[in-house]
Amino acid sequence: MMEKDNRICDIMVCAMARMIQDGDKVFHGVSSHMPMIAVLLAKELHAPHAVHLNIPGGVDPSPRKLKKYTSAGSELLEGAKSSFPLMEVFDLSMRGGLDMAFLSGVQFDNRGNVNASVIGSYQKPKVRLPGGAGSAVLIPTAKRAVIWRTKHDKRTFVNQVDFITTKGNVDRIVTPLCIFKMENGKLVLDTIHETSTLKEVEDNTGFPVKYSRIAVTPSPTKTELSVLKRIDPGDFRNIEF
Amino acid sequence: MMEKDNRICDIMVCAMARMIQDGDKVFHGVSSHMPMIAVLLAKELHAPHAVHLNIPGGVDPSPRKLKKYTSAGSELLEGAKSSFPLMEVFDLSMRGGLDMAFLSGVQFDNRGNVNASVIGSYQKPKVRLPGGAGSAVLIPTAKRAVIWRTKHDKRTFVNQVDFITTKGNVDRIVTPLCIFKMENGKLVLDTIHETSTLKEVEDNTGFPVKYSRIAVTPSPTKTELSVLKRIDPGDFRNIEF
Amino acid sequence: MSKMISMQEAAAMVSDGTVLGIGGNVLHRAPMAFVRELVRQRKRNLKLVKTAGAMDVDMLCFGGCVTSVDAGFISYESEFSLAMHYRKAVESGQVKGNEHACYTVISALRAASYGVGFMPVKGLSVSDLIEENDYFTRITDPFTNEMVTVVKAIRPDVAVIHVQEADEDGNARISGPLFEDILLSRAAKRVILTAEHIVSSSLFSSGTKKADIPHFLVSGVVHTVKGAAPCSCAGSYDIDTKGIRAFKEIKDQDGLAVYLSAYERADRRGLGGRNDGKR
Amino acid sequence: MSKMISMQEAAAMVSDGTVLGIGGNVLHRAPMAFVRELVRQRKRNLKLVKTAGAMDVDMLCFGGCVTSVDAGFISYESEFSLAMHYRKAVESGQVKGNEHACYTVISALRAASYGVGFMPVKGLSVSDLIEENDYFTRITDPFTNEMVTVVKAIRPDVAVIHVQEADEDGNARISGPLFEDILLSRAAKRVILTAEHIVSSSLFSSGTKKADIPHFLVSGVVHTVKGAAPCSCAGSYDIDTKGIRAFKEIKDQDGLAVYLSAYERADRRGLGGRNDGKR
Repeated sequence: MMEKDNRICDIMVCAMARMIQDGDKVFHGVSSHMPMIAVLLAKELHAPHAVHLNIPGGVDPSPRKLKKYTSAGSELLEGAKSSFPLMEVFDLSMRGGLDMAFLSGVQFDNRGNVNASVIGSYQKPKVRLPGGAGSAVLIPTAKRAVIWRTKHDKRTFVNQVDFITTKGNVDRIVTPLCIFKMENGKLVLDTIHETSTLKEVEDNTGFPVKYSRIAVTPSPTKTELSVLKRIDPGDFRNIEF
Repeated sequence: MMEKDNRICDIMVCAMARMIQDGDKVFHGVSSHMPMIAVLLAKELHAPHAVHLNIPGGVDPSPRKLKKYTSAGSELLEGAKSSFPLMEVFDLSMRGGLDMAFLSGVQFDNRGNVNASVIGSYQKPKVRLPGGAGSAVLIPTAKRAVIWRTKHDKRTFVNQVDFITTKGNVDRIVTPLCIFKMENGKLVLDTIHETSTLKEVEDNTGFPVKYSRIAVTPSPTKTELSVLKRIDPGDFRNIEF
Repeated sequence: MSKMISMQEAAAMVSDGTVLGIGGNVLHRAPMAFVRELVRQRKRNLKLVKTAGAMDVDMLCFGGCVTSVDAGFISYESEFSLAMHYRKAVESGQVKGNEHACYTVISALRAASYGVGFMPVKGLSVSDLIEENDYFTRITDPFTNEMVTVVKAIRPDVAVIHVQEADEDGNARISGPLFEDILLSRAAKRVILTAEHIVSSSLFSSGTKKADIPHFLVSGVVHTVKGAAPCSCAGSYDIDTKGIRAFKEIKDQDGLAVYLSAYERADRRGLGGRNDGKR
Repeated sequence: MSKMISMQEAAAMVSDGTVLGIGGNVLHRAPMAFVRELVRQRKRNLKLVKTAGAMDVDMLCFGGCVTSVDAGFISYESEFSLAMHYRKAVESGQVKGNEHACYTVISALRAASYGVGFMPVKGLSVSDLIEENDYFTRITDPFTNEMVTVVKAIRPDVAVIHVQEADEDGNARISGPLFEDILLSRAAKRVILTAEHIVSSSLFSSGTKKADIPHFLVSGVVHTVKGAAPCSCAGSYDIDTKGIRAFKEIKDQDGLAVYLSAYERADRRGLGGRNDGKR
């Protein structure tokens, strides 16, 4: 694969944005700058009727200025026409009405298990993680759960997660190296970023990487990059790198 | 008993008002002009800190003008500082926080059973009643349930109700003739209105009337009557007679 | 995306057999224009759901549209008294009157809105209602081992709610008492709004109070001036006593047809389409 | 009846072992002044409840005040990263970290607010959390015979919520995101408010927006300017980055004492009593 000028954060955010279809009701939570920006991007381009749902509850907000430290602040109420806070988003998902949720986790295996709870044993953890927030109930109920993680290594993609926080409708996992998809209950390679290689993916994944054909994650377009600069002038999509 | 000038509606409303203690959180529902006026009266006199709860949800409203046709209209939001609608009032009662509820029913027996559902059998009713509204869940959970009924006859006070809609914390039953109280699981006569007699109560009650001593329901005071005229100039407390 | 439709189109979304949740409470903000159109369109076998109904439920029973009513209370309150058509329909066996406490309707709608099959209810402890109805039962609280009554979820196929203000997309705001309408809008599979005023969306995005019902829950919006009349609509109009009395005096189906036709033109004035009724 | 009290009196209402619900979400509208006073008063064995906590939970863990935390997420979000005191306290066994999904905290608070012992939760289907925690279990839906996970009710002894506006009686209004605070105010046995502004009651009775929390649920009100700082308080101030960083850099209990004493005067400025801070 050739090295290009595109940054990994832009490749990831654009890939996540394209997963949003027009009209999708899509949710992101805390610590989620990349999905938040992906939703704003998608709504500016191919998915103007996507419905942006978030923790503060502003439906389709037009935040004047994003905040570096949070993706759950009051700016997500600005310009919103209606209020639909976290509690209601959960309920919506429980009754089958949430199309897409962006969620995270810390460990994943190739059967779609997600660990956001502990490394080691639950009762005597080696490492206590922040917790799955919405994951444990949204991954099984959202029609499509898209997971993103800014680390891709053998401690993240493991043969067997230490703890199953949840398992469910994982559709894609977006990493700094590639995108996995769930196919027949197994995680398979979907695309590799232009900034990475198959070998790099294999070397950093704790389970055997399966794929049918090797495709490259589509590069961000000029339009996408220019919209990104406008909606995220502080470059918060890059803070986790 | 001597006949006085007081009207039955005034005797009943004043008696109901006096059952409200200062600080009580007290609820009334639909078709409840007498309790609504009793709550407003109590708050003007001995119970200024009673909390008036109702279906539209205005906490301690100061309605400019009561309506003849409803005790659940938007005037019960007027002047209220907070909103606490029906759903929340129910929840409050369920978790043990409602001090008093004014409720009704159509048949009562002397064991505290309340029927607000049907005359005859439930599946093939002879008469289908409007339904108990909040009674079935509030009578068991409010700390004190006060029932009022503007009819007192042998079809209302029966030996055995046709159907047990509910049973619970009935404290008093206020009728046009008297006030019953629950004592050790039995309905006993508490007071007789000045407009009635023991014989009249006995003749119109379908179960043997028990009592320890015969007292007269305290008459409305001049102050009470004058406040009543002010808060209920349309005399809606009398519409059921 | 405009969701403006005509009253006829809106009522056509309610097919025979629909579980229909009705907004408002007793004589307040009941979606009467929509109810009248349902009777005109001769709907059959509707399963009505409401905490406390009055003229809406009574009229649908009179029109022969109803097969069951799940409610805590059906009556016109003190001045206008009993809902005689409902009462007779239940007494004759034509309509199944599924009696609830108002709170168990709320609990059943909450269960639907939370995507679960039942809801525990604290207060319904001693009651023949539990044995007589298959939508109540008792189970054991797995944590305390105490018995608790549970109510089965009610998920309306359609909820119809009359609001004071909606935009073309379906964002809507209710003035005055909300009753159980916000919950109802969440519990139902589809929501139809009838709206006194069609307003610009910017009213919600720039004003102090956002919409109570977000557009993505709403399937259709009908511009319906006097859509609650002869019931009240807070901030817009109080009840029309004559309109209620006239209904209560109707003797037969011919009389009902005459009554309904008097409202027909006004009920159907909202023609649907993007620029209808925009102010 | 004025419920104005001082910060010291308010914190004294929290006895050791209290189940304490904390308002706000991550770094937003957390009742930090109250939290600091709890640490100053050396509370012990608090059982904290919050959907998504950050500095509040972290500081109480650092202060040794905590015996368990029921939460869905504890972290400072991206810029300030992990809650290391919480993390270490759980890893060392000093604090029991009762992991929830944020939604199961909400469901547990709903159960408490509805007076029932448990709440069915649709989404928690496949998860080791169910077996590992005694507050989750599976039961059979009596209507469908399907298995469903249920969560045990959580009824906080005390909830503390920071609001922008309260009157002396305890009527309170929250600006900006409500998070789960309205629910929390209903689920708890007692509610303590810290308020940026003490306002006249007439603001609620005459204005367009009534109070979100009615006075009769509230036990005490503390006038607390900057009561959420260094966290944000919508409409009043954003986070104080320095105040957060300074806390994160503290190495030991002495450092914590110095940090807390720097806030002490401001935190305790509201003296209680009828005329305190009235504007």
